[in-house]
This record gives sequence, structure tokens and C-alpha cells, in this order.
Amino acid sequence: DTVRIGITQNNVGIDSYQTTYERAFIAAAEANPDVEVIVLDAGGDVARQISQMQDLIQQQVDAIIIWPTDGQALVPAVRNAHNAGIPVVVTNSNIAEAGMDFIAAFSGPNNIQQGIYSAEMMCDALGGEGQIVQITGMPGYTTAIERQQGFDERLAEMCPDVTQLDIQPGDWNRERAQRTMETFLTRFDTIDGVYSGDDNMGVGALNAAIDAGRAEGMVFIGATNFAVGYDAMARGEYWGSVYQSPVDDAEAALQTALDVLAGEDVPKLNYFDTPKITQENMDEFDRPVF
Amino acid sequence: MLLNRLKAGGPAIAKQGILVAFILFMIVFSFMSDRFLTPDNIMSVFRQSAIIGVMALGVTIVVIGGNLDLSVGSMLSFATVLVVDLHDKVGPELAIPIMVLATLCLGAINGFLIGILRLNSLIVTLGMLSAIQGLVLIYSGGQNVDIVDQRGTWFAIFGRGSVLGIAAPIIIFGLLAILFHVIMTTTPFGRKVYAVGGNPTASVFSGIPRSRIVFTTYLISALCVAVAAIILGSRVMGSQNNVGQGYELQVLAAVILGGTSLLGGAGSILKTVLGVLMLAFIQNGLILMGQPYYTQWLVTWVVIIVAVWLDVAAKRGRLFSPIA
Amino acid sequence: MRNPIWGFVLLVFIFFSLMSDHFFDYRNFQNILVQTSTIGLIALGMTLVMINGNIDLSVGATLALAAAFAVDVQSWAMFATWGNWQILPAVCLALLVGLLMGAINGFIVWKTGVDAFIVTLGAMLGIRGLVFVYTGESSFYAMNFAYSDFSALSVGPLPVLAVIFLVCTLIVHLVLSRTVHGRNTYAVGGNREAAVNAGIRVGPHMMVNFMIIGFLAALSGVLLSTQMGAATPNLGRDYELWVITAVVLGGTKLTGGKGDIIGTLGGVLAIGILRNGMNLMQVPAFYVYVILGSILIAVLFLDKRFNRTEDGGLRL
Amino acid sequence: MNEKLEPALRLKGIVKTFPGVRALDGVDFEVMPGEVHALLGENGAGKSTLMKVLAGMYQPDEGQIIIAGQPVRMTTPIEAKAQGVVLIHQELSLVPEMSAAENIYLGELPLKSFGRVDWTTLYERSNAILERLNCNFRGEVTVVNLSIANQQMVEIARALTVDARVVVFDEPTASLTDAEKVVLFEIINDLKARGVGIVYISHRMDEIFTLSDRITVLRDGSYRGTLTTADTNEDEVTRLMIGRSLDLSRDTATPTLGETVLEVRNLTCAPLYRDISFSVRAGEVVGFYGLVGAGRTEIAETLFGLRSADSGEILIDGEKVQIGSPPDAIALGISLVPENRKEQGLVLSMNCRDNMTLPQVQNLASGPFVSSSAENEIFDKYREKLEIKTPSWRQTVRVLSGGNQQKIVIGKWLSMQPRVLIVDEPTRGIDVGSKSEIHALLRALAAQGYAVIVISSEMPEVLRVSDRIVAMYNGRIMREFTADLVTEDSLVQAISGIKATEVA
Ligand SMILES: Nc1ncnc2c1ncn2[C@@H]1O[C@H](COP(=O)(O)OP(=O)(O)OP(=O)(O)O)[C@@H](O)[C@H]1O
Ligand SMILES: Nc1ncnc2c1ncn2[C@@H]1O[C@H](COP(=O)(O)OP(=O)(O)OP(=O)(O)O)[C@@H](O)[C@H]1O
Ligand SMILES: [Mg+2]
Ligand SMILES: [Mg+2]
Repeated sequence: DTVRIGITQNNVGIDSYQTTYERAFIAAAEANPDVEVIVLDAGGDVARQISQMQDLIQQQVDAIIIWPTDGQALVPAVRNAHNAGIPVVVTNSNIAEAGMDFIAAFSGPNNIQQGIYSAEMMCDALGGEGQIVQITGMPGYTTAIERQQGFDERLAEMCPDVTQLDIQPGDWNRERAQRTMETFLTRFDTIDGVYSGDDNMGVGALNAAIDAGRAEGMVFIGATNFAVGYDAMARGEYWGSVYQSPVDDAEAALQTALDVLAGEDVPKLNYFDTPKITQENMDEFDRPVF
Repeated sequence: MLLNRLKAGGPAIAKQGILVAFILFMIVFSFMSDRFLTPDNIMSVFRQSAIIGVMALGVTIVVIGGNLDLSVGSMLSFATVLVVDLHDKVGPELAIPIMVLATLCLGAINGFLIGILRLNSLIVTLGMLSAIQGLVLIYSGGQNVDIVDQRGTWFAIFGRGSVLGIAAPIIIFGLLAILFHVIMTTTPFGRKVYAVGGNPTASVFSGIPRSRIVFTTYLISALCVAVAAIILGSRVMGSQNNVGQGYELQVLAAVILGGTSLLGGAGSILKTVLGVLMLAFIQNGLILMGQPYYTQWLVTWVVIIVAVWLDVAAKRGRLFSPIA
Repeated sequence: MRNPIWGFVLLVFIFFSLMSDHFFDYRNFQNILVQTSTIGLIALGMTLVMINGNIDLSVGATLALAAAFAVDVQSWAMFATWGNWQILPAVCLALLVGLLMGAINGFIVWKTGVDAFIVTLGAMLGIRGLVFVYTGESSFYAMNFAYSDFSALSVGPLPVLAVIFLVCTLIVHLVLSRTVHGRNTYAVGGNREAAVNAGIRVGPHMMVNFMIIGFLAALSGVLLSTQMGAATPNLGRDYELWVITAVVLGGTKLTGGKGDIIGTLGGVLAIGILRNGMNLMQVPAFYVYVILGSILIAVLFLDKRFNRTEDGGLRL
Repeated sequence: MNEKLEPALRLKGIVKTFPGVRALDGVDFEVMPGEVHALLGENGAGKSTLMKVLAGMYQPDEGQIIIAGQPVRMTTPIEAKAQGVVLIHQELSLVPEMSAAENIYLGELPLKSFGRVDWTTLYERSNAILERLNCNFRGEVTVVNLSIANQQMVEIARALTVDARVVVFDEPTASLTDAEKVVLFEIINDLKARGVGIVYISHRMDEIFTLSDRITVLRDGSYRGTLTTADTNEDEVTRLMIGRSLDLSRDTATPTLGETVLEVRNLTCAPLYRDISFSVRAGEVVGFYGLVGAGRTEIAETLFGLRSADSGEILIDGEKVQIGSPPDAIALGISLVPENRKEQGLVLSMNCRDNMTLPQVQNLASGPFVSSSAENEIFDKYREKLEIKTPSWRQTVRVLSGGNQQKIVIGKWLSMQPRVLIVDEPTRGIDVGSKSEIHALLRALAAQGYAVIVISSEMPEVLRVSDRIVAMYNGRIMREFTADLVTEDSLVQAISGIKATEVA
């Protein structure tokens, strides 16, 4: 017989990643005749996500998949589901430590690891020395915080001679990142590299540098490889990024939930692979669809 | 004599409040970073402020006419997504007029609901803010749009071109500001907008077609959004579905900083330009100083209140309000 | 009910009852009440402030600041030995912070004579800045599950959060309709000059109302943080817009002088039921924006149709 | 007057300046207990300003306020009230959405525990006061539902809530009917009998002479002298006020009437007015007389395209016309000076000149721009013609005195060179000097061939300016009189609803 699975997403439409994720998720569910899904979107608002959790619990779905808007704040909501006997699978960005006891599994990329990858690429590209700036995602959101954390820690450890001049947010917004980069360019006479929390912002920073005539020799590293980033890489303007497929992400989440429901023994942390992508190895990857 | 003039509260002095605030602010900031007042930086700030600035011009006119427009943020997302998406589908020479027309239609809906049906502008444009955001997402299917041939298209001139070393966005913003300033201060239309905003009833009793004037102010606002979208799309060469999110409040803050009264009937285009520049210089200056981004919010808080306070104080001729 | 919003509430109620299997369920009604309590509490304060002829755009940020205090203060070393009682000083301090933010807004409006829209627009940015300064842009969480368990308590058939909301609604309703302060609220908004002439101390009066809304926003933040067991720096973004929408739907005039709590309750419920019902019906996210926006305008339009009296038949 | 008596209130050498205006220049003024002291002066002479100083709303730059022998400083209206000084405002100062009782006790609602309003006491007290004022409504009604006249009564009722030492009435009768005036005068006499000092401001000489004991005259912000009413006459007062005598006689020259310009046939807009037919010829002034609420304003609004009639026809020059909006009316040469200058006549935030040229700003364009010189020309012409007192055309009209504001509105519509000029209550709140100028102006306009309609609730006014008088009652035309056949009695009967036939 069919299982009913509810999913509450973080903020569909804020970027293509989440939209593509949603599509892939629905497609995967439709492909499976035994699955019925309830797809909800929290619009980036924690409180709304909590209400959606309540609504899903109230409807007594068989399992809940949640893409938390905030790792901490969803812990009680997840606990409620757990107490109501509904298994919870966390997708994409993880729940806080305190909530680990109440989830069946996590499935998604490792954002801290991605930050680490980016730091390693930056070190490689700069040969271990130089001055860089960082443009982060929307302040206060887990993905942004984790990527920054992984990057900062790994960079300091791996190449202490690379100095970070400043860190400012780009709000996941290309124009905003472009503006921030323009100001960096005025402020610093030497910038050797730029790390951006995703490629969308990275391309904004690249645009600013090109307009200022200073892109030559500047290293651009991003995360979540978007099509624009891929293309810029192909043109040789963009150094590297982290390849992360929303389709893999969505399918992994659904599969994890189904495995949990089937009573299989699922590991707590299911990270799917998000490899480094650079100008050198980009041929091995398809151009992202988003 | 000077004190008397200061007390006279005429239009000449009303300008001074915000101007004084602006000059004070620039002096303080230029002491804190030596890169602040360099020509390069000033040009860069001017260029960055063009998008918000162009939208603020339109919103100023709406506000002088006694209404609000909170839908400009979503509308900017709409227009940018549309023009960028169509760019690759039908080419820029068709994409631009189609986008302008579609944006004007949204402006016309605002104008119809507020100007003709007389619904409250705050709530209508709030509703439109939400509805248009949904429209954008439905149109794009939630996907980012990008111009593939970023280097080859002439569409790039609006955001990245320059004439005599002056960036195109600055030229567009400057020309529009002058144009709207002239329209508002010297033409019959401008006079009517002030009248309708100042006292709608008396305007009707004076034979002014109030509905049509309000309707037109929303068309102008939409037109400004369309122009801003061209600059934005051309500058970024792509668009997210939520590029304009939150711009409505930045725009409104700029208009307010410019001393335009939310009650309608008073305000000035040139002072809005000051307001826009002031906000842009705050953002820029604090990054130049290496301050964390949230300092910017705290500084904006203080600057908005002090600047508007100085402005109203200059108008009424005393510092503290007469409210008991 | 003379207020058209209650007709609308009834309409959407019937609509969703027919359209969704899960809507007409007593546990779902509990959910709706809990979900509306957040916006609802602030809306109570907003009704006072708007009847006063002012507006407060900073409530979302105040809510976030209070939530941060409520969660963080619990873990202060000085209360370490207090056990579950450590929640008490935390909540008190959070509410105090709300009062203080309201007082700052009110004081500035009073002394500078700058329009409240502008003052609180500035505060909306500034207080959010304070939240980030205080939290260092990360989330706080409560070590103590007793804190988040509070939100799961019930009083009889009602969840405790709903009870708090309903009690506050009753109190604010009584204050507004029965007390001198409440009546003066109408006077100040209806004709400020007349209020001044009559010797009402308009400045302090408005400040009190800003403090009330600050307090209610903080209370809302505290209750929200009990549901999360945590506080996030981005909490409450856009809430001001939804609160204002609810209050206006409830029939309060943006220009002041008119409105009541019964209407506001209707407005809040209307939005809560719509949100909940669309979730249950699984309306796709993109369409939810369009539907909410259109309904907002439609209700405004119908309201205008039913209550068109102002112009007395004059074509203006 | 009794010399030994201490004045209830004395003002000495009051100076008050506003930006660009010296509104009060060393004014002395005193009121004795039990005296009605009238304060007279042209529009903008400073009467209201002086009273606002007295009521603690403005602080004087120089001078002293002495109450019961003690110099006092009053910084808020509430302090003034505590000293027993109550001001009834020229402009209504009410909260529309609140009940009459709450308005009467605004700022000092009776209290119970927990800050609750004591409704029982509130209604008891206010209903007692309203009864004393012979009002036909109760304290429970919402003010917005009351007529302007009744709102004025609420305002007046406030004076009776405290044990007042001095009560100031600033043009209280501007919107009262005759019957209500009688009640007001009774109240004033009652207060007077109880030893309260009354300051009475009005532009109506008849009232001044029936009510007052003494008259103080202000001119251009300075004190001109105090007269004992019994020992003086209108002419002397007028000369003190405006520096010359007034010719109050009706201009008797028989007008040369032209063709019929405006004709109205069976116009009906239920329930406001029904079956209205009349015509106006070029060169003629037709007066519409009736009580407030008779429906005259609504007819004017219909003619100006602001209201649509249910049935009936409007003809201009014998041709049927449709007037769907004010621009239509303006294009047909109709002008309307509306009855409420602040709400309907002026954009208060705009300057004097821009207000005056507003309806024709489209036509003053040179190229795409408004011609500033053409505007100034118009403004200067009518400022001179109507003697508008303002430091410059840049002054916002908000700060002009009521009378000068009214002149701006009249100037606005005169400058449109209309064929049909409708003026609704043209001299409400206007001083005697300007009033007679406006009357002369209306006559002169008619003589130039304009068709003029004057709506007024003041009998002397209609009698002075009209060639024909249309008397209205309750939405219907009762009778038409020609100037030479009208008598005050028949007019009063007509507007009270007594049919002509019953009289004859
Ligand atoms: N707030 C103000 N700012 C500037 N000028 C003012 C202000 N209030 C009054 N005035 C000016 O002071 C003068 C006196 O005004 P006031 O209202 O006292 O006249 P008034 O004698 O009451 O006239 P009216 O009979 O028309 O009511 C006028 O010239 C007016 O323009
Ligand atoms: N039959 C009626 N039903 C309802 N309201 C009425 C009726 N007759 C009169 N009124 C009210 O009275 C008002 C008419 O008063 P208004 O002051 O406009 O009349 P008027 O004759 O033009 O008086 P004036 O010009 O002297 O002020 C209308 O606005 C309306 O509210
Ligand atoms: Mg006066
Ligand atoms: Mg009338």
C-alpha cells in the first residue's frame, strides 16, 4: 500500500537549487506508485516551518522530510514529530546536535566539508600565499554559517600565509555581491582571491572585477556550482567550485525516508558526494541545469 | 536675519535640513576612511545607487501624490527576470519593449486599484508585492535566468557602458532625476500631483482629474522600475527571482531621508537623490572602514532619524516637537 | 457582526472544511490558534498604535531581540543554580527589552515629531542590527527542554499559547474600550489637535502605546522561542507587514481614530486560516503568494463596497 | 463699569510673532467678571492668536497674563483650564469617531478603579449639560453623525464642564441656525449672570450689539481701543476697525439683464432635493436662502459635476448639457466657490499663488512649463482686488487667517472668468470690511454680465446682493422673490416651510 510522506522545504524560489530540488523530488515521488507526497514551503520563515510541521503531524503522515530553515529552532518541532511516532528525515542542511536523537536520519551535503574543499582549492590556486576576501550568504542562515566556518578553519590551518582582508555578506544575491566586491576593490589595492558562498555571488564578484579591469590573475572560488559559474569556468575566468546536484540531493532524501519506513538500518548521517570542480576536471561533470 | 530666515520655513530653508545632514555625514565619514572621498569611490557609489535611485524617483512622485508603493521590489524582480529571460529568446531589441509594457501593466493595475477604485495604497501595494513575487516564480518556474552571451550583447551598455568616463547607470539616473525634477517643479502635471497629494478633495473641487493623476503616478513608478530593471539586468547579466526583495523598504527609506512627507503634497526629487546617495554612502563607507555589516543597520537607524529630525526641525523652526 | 472580516473568516472556514479532509478537526483548530498567536499578539499592540494614528514597523526585529534574550539569559552563569527557575529572569528580561525598544520608539516620536513610520522604519533596521550584534549572527538554543515543553502544555482543551493569546486579547480589548487610556487612544488618533487642546498629554500617551506594542512583540517572541527552544537572528522578518495587513483587514483605519480588537482578531484569524488551509490543500508555494496577495486586495475592495459612506454620494 | 471690581483676566502688552508676521503687537485687554467683552477686528487682525495666547496654546514673546490679580504663565491648555479659562475654538476641535459625551469631557473623563471610564457619570453629566443647551440629541451619539451646528453645540458644551472664570467664544455662530443662536445667547447670558467673564469674537455686528457690554478693537495686531457698547454705534466701531466708514446701502441701479444663461428644470436628487427649477440670466444675482440643511449646497454640487441628479435637465444658453465632472463644468464656464474652504477650497500645504491658479494651471503653460509670470500676474491682480493680506505669494495658505483664506478661494474662481459663478456661503467668517467688498464685487461681476448664484444663510447678505431670491426649505423651492418685493417676514416664513398660499 502507499505511504504518505510530507516535506517542508526551506525557501523554494529563493534560488534555482531549491526549485530544481523540489522538481526532482516530485518527479521521483511520481515515478514511485507507492508514494504520495505533501510538498510544503516555509518561505525561509522558521515560525511558518514550525506550523507546517504541526500541520503535517496533525495529518498523521507516515514520514516527514524537513529542510530546516534553522538547525536549532526546529529541534522541538522535530521532537514533537518523533514523540508522535512519525520518523523525521532531515535533508540538505542538518539539525542541531540536540535534535539528533529525534531524527531517523540526515541526508544531504556536508556544508562544512564544502567550505573545507573551497579553502583547499584557494590554497592550491594561490600557492599558499596572498590576500583574499570572502563574500558570504544571507547572514544567520545555517548553510552560510557552515560554509564560512569550514572555509575559515581550514584556510587558517592549511595556509596561514593567506590573509583574509574582510568578510561581508552578499545575501545569496548576485547584484548585492557585485556591489560588495566593488567596494572591496576600492578599498584594497591588492586582492588575489575571492571566496563566495555560492557561484551566483561568485559570478557577481567576477563581474565587478572585470568591470574594474582587475580580474586578470584574481582567483575566484565558489560553492554550489551554478550554470553561470560552470560557463565562467569554461571561459577560464573562474577557478573552481563545489559540485552539488539538487537532483541527487532530492532523490537521496526520498530514498532515505523510504528506507526508514521499510525498516532498514539507515546510518544517521548520509552525506552524498559533493566533489571539487575546477577548470581542469570540469569535463567530467555535466553543465548544471540551474 | 539669518535666524529669521531659518524660522521663515519657506521652501529654501526646508531644503537645508536634509542638506545639512548630508554634509555633516560626509564630513564625519571622510575622516574615518581616506578612500571615502576619492573620485573613484564616489563614482562607484553613484553607479551602485543608480538602481535604487531610479526606483526612488518614481516612488517619490507616488508619495508626493499622497500614496505609497511597496510593490516596487517585487516589480523589479519581475521586470529583471522578464528582460533577461526574453533577451536570449527574442533578442534585446524586442525584450526591452515587451518588458516595459508588461511592467507598465502592473503599474496600471496599481493605478487602477488605488487611483480609480480608491483602495488604500499601503495594503494594495503590499498585496501586489506578494502577488507579483508569485507571478515571477510561476513565470520562471523558480529558476534563475541568465544571459548566455554575456560579452557579445549590446544590452551590456546600460549597466556597464560609459560615456566620457561616466558610467551609463549614472547618466541614466542623472538624466531621469533632472527630467523628473523639471516635471515636478515646472509643469502643470507636477503641480497637480502636489495638489492631489496635499488635499485630494480640494483638488477635485478645482477641476483636477484626481483619479487620472494618481493613476499616472503609478505608471511613472512602474516605468522607473522598468528602467532600473534594464540597468540591473545589464549589470548582472542574469537575474534571480527575488533580486528586488527588500528593495521597497530601501527605496522608501531613501525617499523619506529626502524629506518627502508620507502625508503627501510635499517633497522633492532632488532631495530624494540626496537620500539615495546618503544610504549608498553609508553602506559603502562602513565596508571601507571594515565594519561588520550589521553596523550598517545601526548607523542607518541613527542617520535616518537624525536627518529627518533635522529636516522637520528646520521646517517648523524649532528642534523639539511641540507635542505635549 | 457589523465587521465584514468575520463574514470572510466564516467563508474561508466553510470553504476549507469542504475542501480538505484534515481541516475540520479539533486538533487543527488548536494548531490554528497557536499559529495565529504569534502575529496575533503583535496585532493587538498594532491596533492601539494604529488607532493612535501611528504605525510600528520595528516589531519583527523587537520580537527577534526578545527571543534572543529569553533563550540566552537562561544560560547565564549567575542563574546556573536556579534549575528551571532560570527561565523566569530570562523571560522577564526579554519582556523588559521589548518595553524598552517600544519606549525608545515612542520617545523619539514624541520628542522629535518625526513621523512614526519613519522612526520605526529606522528602528526596524537598527534593532535587527542589535540582534546580530547580540547573537553574533548565530542561533541560540535552550539547554533546558523544560523551556520548549512549556509550549506543549494545555489548559483544558486549549494549548497554553492559545490561552495566553486569548487572555491578552481580552485584556487589550477591555483596555481599549473601557479605560481612559483606551478612549484617549481614539481621541489622539481621531483628531490630534483636539486631543492636545483638551489637555491630553499626547506625547507620553503615544509612548505608552509604543511600550505596549513593544511588550506584546517581546511576549510573542518569547512564546515563539518556546516553540523552537531556540532563537534565530532572522526571526520575525516581514512580520510587520503581515501584522499591519491583519489589523487593516480587521477594519482599523491607517489614518487612525477608528478600529477595534474584535476586528483585529478576525483579521488575524483570516490570515491564519488561509495559511493553514492552503498548507492542508497543498497549494504550490508560488501560487500561495498570488492567492494571499489577491485575497488581501479583494477583501479591501469588498470592505470598501460595503462601507462606502465617507463621501456622502459626492463624486470625488 | 464698576471701577472697584478686579478684572477676571487682564492681558498686558502681549507681543506674538510668527515667521514674517507680527501677529500681536503690544495688545492690552481685560475682561471683568459678568461682562461680555466683544473682540473685533478684520481678518488676520490677531483675534484668534490673542485668544490662543490666553488659553495657553501659544507662548507670548512679551507681555503678561494676569488672572485674579496674579501674573500667571500657562504653557498648556490644561493649565489654562485649571485657571478657569476655557476657549471655544473657531475651528471645530472634536474627535469625529467618539461620542458627544466623550468629546465634552475629552481629556478629563470621569474615572473608576483601574483607570476605567465611569460611563454612568459621564453620560449623566453630559446629558445634563446638553439639556441645558436645549440640544435635541444625547451624549451617546457619535459626533460624526451630528450636523455641523450640533457639533458646534458640543464644542460649546465644553465650556459648561468646569467652573469657568472666563469663557472665550471664537466665532461660535458661524455655522449655527437662528434657533440655535438664541439658545447660545441664553447660555451666554446665564454665564454672565453667574459672574463669568465672556470674550466674544464675531464678525456679525448685530450680535455684537445685542450681546456685548464693551468692545475692544484690534487692527493689524495692535490695540485700537475699547468702547462701551451702549455709547457707540456700528459706524464708529467700523471706522476703528478698518479706518473708514462702510457704505452699507444696496446698490439700486437696475441691472441690465441679458439672455438666460443657466436654466434648471425639475432637477431631483432624492432625498437631498426634489423638483428644482430656476433660471439665471446674464447680469443677474440670484440668492438662495434657507436654513442649513435645506439642500442648496447639493444643488450647487450637482451643477458643478460633483453629484449626479436622478432626473431633470440643466441648460446652458438654452442647450441641454451633461455635466459629469468639474472639468465639464469649468469648460461650460461654471465656477463654484465651495462652502468648506479648508476641506474643499484649499490645498493648505501649497502657497497662495499656486492655490489661486490651480484650476487653470494647465492653460497657463508656456511650452510644457507653467508660466510663472502669468501666474504672478493673476495672483497680484486678485490680491489687490480682494485686498488679501499675505507677506508674499510664497506663504503657505495654512497660516493665513480664515478670512484671507476665503479670499484666496474667491480669487481662484474669479480668475477663471466664469459665465456662471456659484458662491456658497461666501462670507462665512469674513470681516465686515471685506464682506462689503465681496458683496460689491459680486454686484460688479453681475454688472459685467456674469450670472451669479449666491447661497447664504445670512438674510442681510441675500437681501443686499440679490436681484432675485429663491427660498428653500427641506430640499424644495418654496418661493421666488424679486428684490423689490421681498420682505424679511415673507422670507422667514418661506424658509420655515410655510407655503406662499398660506401666507397670502
Ligand atoms: N501659526 C502661524 N504661523 C504664521 N502666521 C500665523 C500663524 N497663525 C496665525 N498667523 C498670522 O497671524 C495673523 C493673525 O491671525 P489670526 O488667526 O489671529 O486672525 P483673526 O483675527 O482670528 O482672523 P479671522 O477673523 O479671519 O479669524 C494672520 O496674519 C495670520 O496669517
Ligand atoms: N432627507 C435627508 N436625509 C438624509 N440627510 C439629509 C436629508 N436632508 C438633509 N440631509 C443632510 O443635510 C445635509 C445638507 O446640508 P447642507 O449644509 O449641505 O445644506 P445647505 O442647504 O446647502 O446648507 P448650507 O449651504 O447653508 O450649509 C446633507 O449633507 C445631508 O447629510
Ligand atoms: Mg480667527
Ligand atoms: Mg451646505
